[in-house]
Amino acid sequence: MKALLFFVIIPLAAAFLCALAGRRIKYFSDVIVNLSSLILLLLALNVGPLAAAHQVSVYKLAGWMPPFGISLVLDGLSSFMLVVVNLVAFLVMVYAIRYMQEYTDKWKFHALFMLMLAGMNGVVISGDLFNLYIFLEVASIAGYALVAFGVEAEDLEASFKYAIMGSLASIFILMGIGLLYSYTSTLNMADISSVLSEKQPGMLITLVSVLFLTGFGLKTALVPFHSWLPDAHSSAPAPVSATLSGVFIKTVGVYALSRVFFNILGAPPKVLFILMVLGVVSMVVGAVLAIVQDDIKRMFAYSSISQVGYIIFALGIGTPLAILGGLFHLFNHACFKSLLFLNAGAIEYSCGTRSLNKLGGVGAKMPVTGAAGFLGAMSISGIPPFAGFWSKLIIIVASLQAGYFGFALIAVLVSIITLAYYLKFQTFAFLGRLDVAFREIKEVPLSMKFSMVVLAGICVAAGLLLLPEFRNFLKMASDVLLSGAAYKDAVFGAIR
Amino acid sequence: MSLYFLCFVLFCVGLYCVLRKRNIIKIIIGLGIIEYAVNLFIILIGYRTQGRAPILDNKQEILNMVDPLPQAMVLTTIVIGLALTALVVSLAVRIYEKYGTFDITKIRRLKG
Amino acid sequence: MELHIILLFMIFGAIVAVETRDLISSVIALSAVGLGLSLAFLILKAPNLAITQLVVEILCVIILIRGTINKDLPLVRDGRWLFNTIATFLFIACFLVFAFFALKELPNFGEPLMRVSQGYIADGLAKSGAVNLVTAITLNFRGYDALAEAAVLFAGVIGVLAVTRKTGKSHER
Amino acid sequence: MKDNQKGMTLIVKTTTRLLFGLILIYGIYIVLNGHLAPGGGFAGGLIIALSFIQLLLAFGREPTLEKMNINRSLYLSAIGIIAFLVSMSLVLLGSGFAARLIPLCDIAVALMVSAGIFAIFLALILSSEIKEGK
Repeated sequence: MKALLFFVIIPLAAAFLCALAGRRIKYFSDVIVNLSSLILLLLALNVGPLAAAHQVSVYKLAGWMPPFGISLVLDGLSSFMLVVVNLVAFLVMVYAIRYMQEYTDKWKFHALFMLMLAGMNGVVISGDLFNLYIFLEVASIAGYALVAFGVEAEDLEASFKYAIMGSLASIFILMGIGLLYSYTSTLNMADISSVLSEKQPGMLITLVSVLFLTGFGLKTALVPFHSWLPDAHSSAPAPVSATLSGVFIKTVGVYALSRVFFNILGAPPKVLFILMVLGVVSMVVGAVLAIVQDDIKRMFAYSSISQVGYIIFALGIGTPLAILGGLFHLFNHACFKSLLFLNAGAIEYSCGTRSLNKLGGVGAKMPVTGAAGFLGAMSISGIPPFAGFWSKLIIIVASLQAGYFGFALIAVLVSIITLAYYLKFQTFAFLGRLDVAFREIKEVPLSMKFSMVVLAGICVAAGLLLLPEFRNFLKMASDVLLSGAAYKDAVFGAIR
Repeated sequence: MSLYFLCFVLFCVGLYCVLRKRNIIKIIIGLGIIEYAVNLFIILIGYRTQGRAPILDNKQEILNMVDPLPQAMVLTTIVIGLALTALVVSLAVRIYEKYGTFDITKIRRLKG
Repeated sequence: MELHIILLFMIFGAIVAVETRDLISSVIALSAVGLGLSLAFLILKAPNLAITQLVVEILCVIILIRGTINKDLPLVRDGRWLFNTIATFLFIACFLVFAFFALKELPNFGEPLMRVSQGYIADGLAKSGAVNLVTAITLNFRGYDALAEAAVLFAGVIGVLAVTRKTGKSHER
Repeated sequence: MKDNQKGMTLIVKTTTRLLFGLILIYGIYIVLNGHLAPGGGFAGGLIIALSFIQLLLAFGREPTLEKMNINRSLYLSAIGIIAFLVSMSLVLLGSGFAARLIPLCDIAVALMVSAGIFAIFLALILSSEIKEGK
């Protein structure tokens, strides 16, 4: 299982090489970064069958036994997340070849992006709680800097807000880790879980849960803690927003949250209920606020809050079907939200504005962008043949099965609101009369088209993941969450 | 126990500063205070009464040594704190250049 | 006992840092808190950390003072100020009361469980070859952490360099 | 004469001249003895960086910038971290000579930290140039 370590080493090496030679040699950083993200994608696709064969495989770093050393754990959930993260990262990198051309010092962008990717991969494969925290910080700090990459006043403001909220979240998480360490005297996740299972649950675990919920909730931008997300995700350059919204909040937020609560703390029912409520609230608030936005990227950012609400809601229900639906929605959302942000970036690249009131009729001039945007918007708002429909359907059916009729009704209503604001986006941006100012606009360059077309293709085809042949990909991931505290036995079994 | 609680009080002083102050530099200072509190807390939980520093000596028997693992953890978090402080201060300096103020209630170009 | 005094000193310093009007004094009060932390590390038998904390403290103060050339803002108490402050205090009080009861479940001060760490102490030297156990842990047993830590610092360096660029877009395609 | 106008007063400059070497050597000592005594690559690297920062604060930025600009220190920092990455990957992938690599790792970290921190500092003072000019 040495391959796992390369998920961290390759992006780190790429980032450091960019810093070393990116300024001197002109296209060096482009080549290095695209090459390494391609390698990572291939590795991620390769590692999936391995996870299927072994259920759980553990790599002991430098040969130390897990409670003493750090172990990397590959199970269904991490291989699923690896595929999502590296797929989006690769496509975003291809897109950024031309898009980031207009920014100065592109190699800094590349280095920071690779550090962020290393952080996300590190979070996903780590089997050690403190190690997870550090990689979360690697990803976050690179993320704060990337949000401010345009160095305009708005970017800096958004980045500052994000940095303060994000580091507050990290500190809460660190406090939780410290308390858990004192209580269990170990840092390995499986080991913590096995120590906790021998003790009576008390006030301390509640305090730890509160700290983790606040911390990861801030990182995920669940509703009481969401204020930073619309600013940060709309001010960043388009490739960065696509990554932040598409995979970042899911890796450091949803993945870490579910790993901690399901596999370490053993999915306590109270926490699940809170997650469900938070999910529903995020769903509603995000959707309602998205309607009134004029800025395209801001609308998408609020839509992210709403859609992540769906995922958290599904995880909170906690039945097998719901978790499957939640993870499927996570995959879909990663694809269509990054597609939509790239699309907004393409519109901004050609037209120079993101305001819905000023745009109009762009679809005629930019057919590929228009078509991709249409597919993404239809998929996210849950129109039948597309992937988004199936994942929302599963979540709603699961909540009906579990007996939460009210929440299911809200989910349906929110889906309708979602359709409404995406139709607004379609009509105002692509359809209608072409403004005089945009007579001269051209379709975006090839590399940008390529990413959008591939992502649109995935949006259409992702529904096939539910077919029995491909279903295992999702099934393995949801099994890990479902097994709850049995995770420790699987990991200990794999060590021996 | 009382030490742990005092550590939490320090944590809350910093939290109050971050939540309620309007000056960017004050917010950064508040974050620094919170970080100190957490670092101190992690070291406190690893302390052993009458313990020795975790540096081995060939001549002496190893007995009663404080827990070295929290120290390794805090070494890492101090570094993270430094990187974060540097980044946030540079953001603050740039914000001052653009807006001419450190007041977060006036730095409101983004709405919603 | 001396730890209590240092902690009270730190809390006092923190309150001064939070409440004082002058930004430079505030930064200096923060550095006093950091000094207290460094002393506490020494008493808690963590000399590695004491050195690192002291050095980082100096650096943080230098960096912060670079950022605080101007004066502090006057305090404005508008309508919602009182409400927000009371809400914050209530929230913090709840948190502290809750923490007070939760902390009782931790092992007592001075008696850590040390399930894992016992292993490091028992054969750290034999397995890693470093006399300083903290170095042995950071660079050997948990070397992966050190790698990530270096990556964090490097991300900070590149981040600062990226943020302090004069212009973001060059307007040429 | 020109030398006296830049930077701080003569007293500070003289003290800095005397102290600079001592602090630098102390930093190097801490780096090299990281596995025996308290300290290690990180603290030592910071002390080295601080010695240069003191030089910069005392003598003003022009003489320093001639010797060391941001790009050059970033370059050094990148070399340090690549060396660290390579040696650490060797350790993590389980090659036998892990123990012997610890001092090397310390030196690489120290190089990376000192150059990186110096780059941060240079970037910060250069960006506040406009503000002081006002």
